[in-house]
Amino acid sequence: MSAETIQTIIDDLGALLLFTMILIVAASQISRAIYAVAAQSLFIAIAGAVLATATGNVDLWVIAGVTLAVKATLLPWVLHWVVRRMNVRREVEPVIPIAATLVLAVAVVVMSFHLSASLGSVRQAITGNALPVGIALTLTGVLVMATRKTALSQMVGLFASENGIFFTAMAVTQGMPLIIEIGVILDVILAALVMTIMVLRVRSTVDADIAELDRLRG
Amino acid sequence: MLLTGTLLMAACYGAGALSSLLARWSGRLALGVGHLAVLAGATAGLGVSLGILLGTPGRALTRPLPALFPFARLSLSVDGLSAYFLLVISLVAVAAAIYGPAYLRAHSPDAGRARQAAQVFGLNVFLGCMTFVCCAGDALTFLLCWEGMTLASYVLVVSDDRDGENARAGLLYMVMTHGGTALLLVAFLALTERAGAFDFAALRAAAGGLDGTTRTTLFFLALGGFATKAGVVPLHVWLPRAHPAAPSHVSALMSGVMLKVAIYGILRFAFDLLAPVAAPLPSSWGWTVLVVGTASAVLGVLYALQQHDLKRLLAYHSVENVGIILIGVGLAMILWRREAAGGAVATVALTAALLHTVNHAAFKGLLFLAAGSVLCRTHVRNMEELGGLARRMPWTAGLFLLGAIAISGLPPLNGFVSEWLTFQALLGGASRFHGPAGLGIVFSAAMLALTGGLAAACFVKAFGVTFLGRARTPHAEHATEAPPSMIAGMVWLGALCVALGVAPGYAMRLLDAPTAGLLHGPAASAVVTARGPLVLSTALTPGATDATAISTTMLAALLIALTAMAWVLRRGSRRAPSRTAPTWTCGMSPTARFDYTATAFAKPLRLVFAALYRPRRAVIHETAGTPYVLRRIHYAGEVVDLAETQIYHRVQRGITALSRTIRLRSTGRIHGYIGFVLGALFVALLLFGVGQR
Amino acid sequence: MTGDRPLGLVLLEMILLVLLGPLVTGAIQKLKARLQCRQGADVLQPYRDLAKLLRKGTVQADTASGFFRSIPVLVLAATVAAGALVPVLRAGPSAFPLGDALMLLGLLALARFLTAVGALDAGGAFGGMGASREMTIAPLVEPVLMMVVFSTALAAGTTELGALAAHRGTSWIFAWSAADFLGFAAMLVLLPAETGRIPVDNPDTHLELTMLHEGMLLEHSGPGLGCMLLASHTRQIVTLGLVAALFFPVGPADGIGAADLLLGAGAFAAKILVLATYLALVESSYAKLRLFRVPQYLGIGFVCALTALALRIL
Amino acid sequence: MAETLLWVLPLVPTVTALAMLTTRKRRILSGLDVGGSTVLAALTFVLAREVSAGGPRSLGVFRVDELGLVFLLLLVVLTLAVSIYTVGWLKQAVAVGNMKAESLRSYFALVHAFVATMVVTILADNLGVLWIAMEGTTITSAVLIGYHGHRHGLEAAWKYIIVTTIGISFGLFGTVLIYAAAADVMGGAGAMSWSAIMQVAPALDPGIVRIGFIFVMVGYGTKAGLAPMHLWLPDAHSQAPTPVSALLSGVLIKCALLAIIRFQTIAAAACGAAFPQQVLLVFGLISVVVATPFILAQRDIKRLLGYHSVEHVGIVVLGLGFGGAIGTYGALLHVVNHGVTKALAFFAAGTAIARYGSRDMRAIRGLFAVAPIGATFLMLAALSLAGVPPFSIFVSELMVLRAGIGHGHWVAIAIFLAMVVIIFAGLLHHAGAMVFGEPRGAGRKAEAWSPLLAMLLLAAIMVLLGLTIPVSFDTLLRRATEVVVG
Repeated sequence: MSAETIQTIIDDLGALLLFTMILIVAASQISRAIYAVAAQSLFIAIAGAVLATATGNVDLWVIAGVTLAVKATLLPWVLHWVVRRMNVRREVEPVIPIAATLVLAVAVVVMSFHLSASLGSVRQAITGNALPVGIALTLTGVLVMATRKTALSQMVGLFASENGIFFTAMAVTQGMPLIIEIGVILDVILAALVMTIMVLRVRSTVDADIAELDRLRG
Repeated sequence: MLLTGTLLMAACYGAGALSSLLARWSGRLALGVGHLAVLAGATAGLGVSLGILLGTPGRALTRPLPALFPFARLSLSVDGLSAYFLLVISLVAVAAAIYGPAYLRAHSPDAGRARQAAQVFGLNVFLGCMTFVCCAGDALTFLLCWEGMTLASYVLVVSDDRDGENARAGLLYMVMTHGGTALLLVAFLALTERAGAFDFAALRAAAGGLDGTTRTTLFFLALGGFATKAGVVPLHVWLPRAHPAAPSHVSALMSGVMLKVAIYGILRFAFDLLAPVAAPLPSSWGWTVLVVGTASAVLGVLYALQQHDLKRLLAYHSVENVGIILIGVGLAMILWRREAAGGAVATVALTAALLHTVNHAAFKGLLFLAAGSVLCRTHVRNMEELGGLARRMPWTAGLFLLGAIAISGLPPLNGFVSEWLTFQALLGGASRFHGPAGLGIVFSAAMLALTGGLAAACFVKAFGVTFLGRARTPHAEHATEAPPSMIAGMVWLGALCVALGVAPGYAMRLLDAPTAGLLHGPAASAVVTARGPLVLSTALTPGATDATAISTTMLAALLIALTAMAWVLRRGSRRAPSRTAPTWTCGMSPTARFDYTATAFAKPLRLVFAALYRPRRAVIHETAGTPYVLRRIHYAGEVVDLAETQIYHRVQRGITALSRTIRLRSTGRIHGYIGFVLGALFVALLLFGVGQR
Repeated sequence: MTGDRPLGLVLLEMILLVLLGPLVTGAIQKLKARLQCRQGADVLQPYRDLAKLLRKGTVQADTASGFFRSIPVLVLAATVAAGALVPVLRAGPSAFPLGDALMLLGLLALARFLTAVGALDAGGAFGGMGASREMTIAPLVEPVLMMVVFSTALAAGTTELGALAAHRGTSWIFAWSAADFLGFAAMLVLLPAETGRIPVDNPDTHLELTMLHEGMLLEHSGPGLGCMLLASHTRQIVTLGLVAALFFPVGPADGIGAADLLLGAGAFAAKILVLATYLALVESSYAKLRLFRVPQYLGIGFVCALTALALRIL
Repeated sequence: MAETLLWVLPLVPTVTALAMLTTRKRRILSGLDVGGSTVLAALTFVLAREVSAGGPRSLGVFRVDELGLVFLLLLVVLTLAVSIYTVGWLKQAVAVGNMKAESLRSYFALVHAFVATMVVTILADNLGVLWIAMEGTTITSAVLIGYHGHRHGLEAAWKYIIVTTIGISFGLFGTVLIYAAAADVMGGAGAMSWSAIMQVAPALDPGIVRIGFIFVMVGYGTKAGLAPMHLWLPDAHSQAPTPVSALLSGVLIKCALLAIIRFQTIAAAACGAAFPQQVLLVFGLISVVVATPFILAQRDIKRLLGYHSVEHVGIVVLGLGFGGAIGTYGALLHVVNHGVTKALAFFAAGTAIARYGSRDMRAIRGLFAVAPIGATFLMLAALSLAGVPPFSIFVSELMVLRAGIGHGHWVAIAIFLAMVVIIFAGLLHHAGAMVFGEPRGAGRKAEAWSPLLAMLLLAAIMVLLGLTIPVSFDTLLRRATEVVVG
């Protein structure tokens, strides 16, 4: 495939990712958000595969596989399991109205594209629109964390923003070192586990959502 | 060789500081050894300073210190000015060393060993740092010792006893002086960064190239820092709280000496480090110093008048006397290199300031020590609860009276001499400046006269209410004379007051090195004692050198002779009977309630100066049901320091309230946390990222 | 120009002042009496009082401390020593400098300080009241006195009274500058305050509401009281002498002969008489002011002195 | 020799941690704890001598230069002190039931795992490894923070792990960008190695590096506790067990600072020194200012110390922002000084808390009367934190001030000094209220020796560094400064 086609494909995938991101932001039920983030991870795996075929970089195949296994399958499953485990409050509880969050998300997207437009020579370092999309995904993911009350939706947001980073990392023309990617993914898994344990522990000791504890202040 | 003497001094104080470890085994031992070390260090200091002051007045002796910090060469440098202040410090330190141990034992016999160790340690470090501030040859040594001085005195202030009052006083003291030090830091560092080195020689060289505004800015920064330490109005509020809180011999050191170290800093900075080459100082410097000095003198004594806490009263008088010193300093700044040829008024002004420095050290030290021996015998600082002590503590009373006469600037004691010189300098300045400037100078002379009168009134009150009349409370009833070692310490300072008052001409020799070295002009003794050491003479007009001349020595002789004659008259005829009877109180049997209280004594002046005091006054009528039957009338009146209430309390309340509200605003919600991170990134990207190639 | 007034002459003048002090008081009393259409006591009455007091025994308050006995001695010594600083017979700086105007004021302040301390010693309410009031007035008087002194000193270039008088020479009112007039006016305002007379103080009564100085003497008796009285007489004449030296010509500075001394003595007597008459007039034509009106009254003097200075400097 | 040490050093705490899992006895655990720390310290000093003799060494993804060595020395010294402190602290904590005797080994193991991750962070030359290790510190320390298991601890741990994970995911993004820029110049191989990037740094595309540095600054800045990303810090540092608080405040945030410094050098080479300095200056000032009100109106002593860390990190960053040799030197010196002093402060506070059974400063009164030595240490730490000579922080603040004045940042200097004085007032007010006055609610039982020993060690370093800077240490700092400013 030629570089142009790669770029167009990456750009289209980026558009899809942004779409899933909007779904995550707009999701009113936690489970839908989880599905959206799984789909997002899936697209990223696809992007990895595309880039792998294009550049013939074997590492990217591995990364795509790991992403598929971990982020598109394992973590969503864990989240679902937790949701089932503590069978209350399936719906996300936004801090500010979802519409406002959407507006903010749009602002973020605009900003990130404006930002990368201000850089001339991104395109030979990072393929296509991967950088603005990545920035947009990362920031929007954090935006979701900032505007959701329940711990689970915060974890969802975290994974979404990680996805943004992964997308950009894959799109770096030279490809990332495999070992680093693996390490990063392992860290993500560990963090997810620790968080899950904490959530369940708080749920079991004091019957509350850990994200709503706010006794420590000032 | 003399500088080895300074190192010996350092060794003594260091050993004293270490001796605080002896408290592990015996507090008494630690106290004794520690104060012995102070005595030794002070003696060494006396030796060094006298050696330099009486030696040939030449350039400064410098000596490098071990290179502790890679970025700065540390060094000692002792010139006339340093030696003179070293002398002042050591003179009072001797008294403190003699007085201290007995006082600490008598005042707080139940003090834990930890406290005694802290006191010994603090005292030695305090003195060591003070001496080395004066001997510092570079900015870093100066600053380190400066802060060490503050820290040690803070330890001493809070170490005295365990009630929260001292902790608060110490806090205020520490915070204000720390703020001052911040200003000093900027002033010094601005110079060092230009000079590329820390030692004073380099700073002088660097200051040569400064432009006028920078020079003046730096001076005012430094002035702010030093004035905070010197307790200049309105930066004085820490002083009347911290000084009384310390043990009395430390109060003597703080009031008598530590403030002088700040004066040293001002002189060093203005005349030596920052002075333009062969040109007069910017006139704004001198006038500012003169004005704040006059204000401090008047306001200090006015507030002192309304104090009933003996030591706090003395502390306010320190504000006053620092003001008097600053009047001289400011005048010297104004006149330096501005006079016509042959004029030496700047020298007279500086001489007056320096002489008043040592004088104030002597009598204020004496007064604090006397107040201390009252305190350690009665454990009362409020003079309304004292009285009648003159018959129970005759030595203390007599020495206090001596100090009172001296501080009131009355002949033939030392206070009068330096104030006389200040007056002469002011008149000389006035005759140099025609127009408003001269009038301003004369006005500050009038204010100085007012200050003297008020000080006299204040000490009539202090002495009379504390020592005369009847004992008002059992505390005073059962007081006994202080132990001999404490009296010895006081006698040393008292003798100093008398000597400096009766034969000041001989002390002028010591002032030659600092005056000549600082002003590069005629030396003090050449100007003031032109007609021999027995006569002080000045001239208001250039040309004539000794138009006005006094001789306190002759006057003292005359007074003694007249006293002898008057005593003959007083004895009257042998046959006449002499009996005692109760005081006349219109026929009632006199009790302690008939004695005039301090409040009553100061009341007329409080009313006269009500506009300045804005006294608080609360009268509560307790009626029995109907407003026509009065049960009781409560009266509460107090005079509070306006600078404190109007400035500091407001600032403090403002900051505290602000931070309280900010803290209460913070909700411990994690969303906020994340939001802040996101916002920070967003703003940072917009600020630094976008559109900058 | 040293050596105009040898030490002997200075001491002679001092003794003269001490001896004439009571006479001035007597004269003022007599003048007052006459002005009030009374016969009045003899001019020499103060001497008789002194002589009597010095012969009497003493009654001392049982609460008084050891200082109390020595207070009158010190007060008298300080006041008389102040007398040594006033040129009486002849102008010019003294051969051996004792002190100047500031020293004179200082010595008077010392006397006042000791008097006040003595008043508090006995521990009665009257003494305290007197001391408190005295020490309230004094700080207000001193700066004004200082400024008057300065206003002339700035012209003469010295604060030494002899030299000041010499500088004034034999010039008389016609040679006065405006500053001199204002300064003299300020001095006239201050005189009653400094000599303890109406409208500031009332020397004739022991009524506690009016008295300042007398209240402080309440506990002194016999020779002690005598010393105190002598001291206040001396203080009065010294103050008058100060005014005379500041504003009136003193006898010729160059003459040596007895004739010149007599001339100087005569001039001095005349000046003192004039001022005494002024005091008597004021005392018999004014009422005593309330204590808290006094600052206002002294304010007049302050303004006069300040204006005098301004005129002198500007 | 040195190269072997590079991979031995991370192993030491790891092995210690594993060994700890084999026993339950407190004494043995403490012994292992102290032993492991001692070995680590000893090896580090050997490494330091090697490096001072032979310059930087590198092995695979690991590399040690003088810059890292400064942080490494701080780490091992504090670890040793913490181990000594833990002996006595643990005895008391178990006695009152703060720590469950059966679960001690996991605690010890976690502490050493935490230390291991920090060692890797410092030694990492590969920026990716740096990131991984940083996330590792987050995870281990999060568990430690929540260790007590009560709701406050868990709340703090949750806030900590979420916020810092977000932060360093930004850091990862920045790393990716820098990598992209570097790989674009030098090809993929080794484009993650900091030393390799530094070779080509001037050729990097400034635009991407700029964005990358901003991401890193905010990301690792979150971990370093810079305002306004600092909000998690007081919670975490106040809820963690005291020894862990000391490590968090003393070392961990410094590791994040090291990461920032590494990227700063790249950014300075690529976009000119002015840009990173500008960013650092702004964040430093914000931190110093934001910390002030919370210090003044604080009641919880450990939160007070936490906010103090915010202030002092701000001062370090300020020094970096003033830049130049002096500023950087001062910043590095301040890193060490603050680490030592803050650990001492946490130790002293911990003993006071244990004595009074409360973290509320209004409950702690008259400490000097009941525990003179501990009270003296607390007072010393407070004074040093407030920047009073002859304690170490004064010297480093002096250097920072010099840099600022030298470069003429008058406004920044004014704000900085004003805040320092106000904070001084607040801190001394709190400390004075705790130390002086009449003791309430505390028995006068003897002070345990091991905490005192640990505090003595740190206080000695603190005063020593306040009175002089030893030549060897000075050369180390100078070389480290050269690493940063070239």
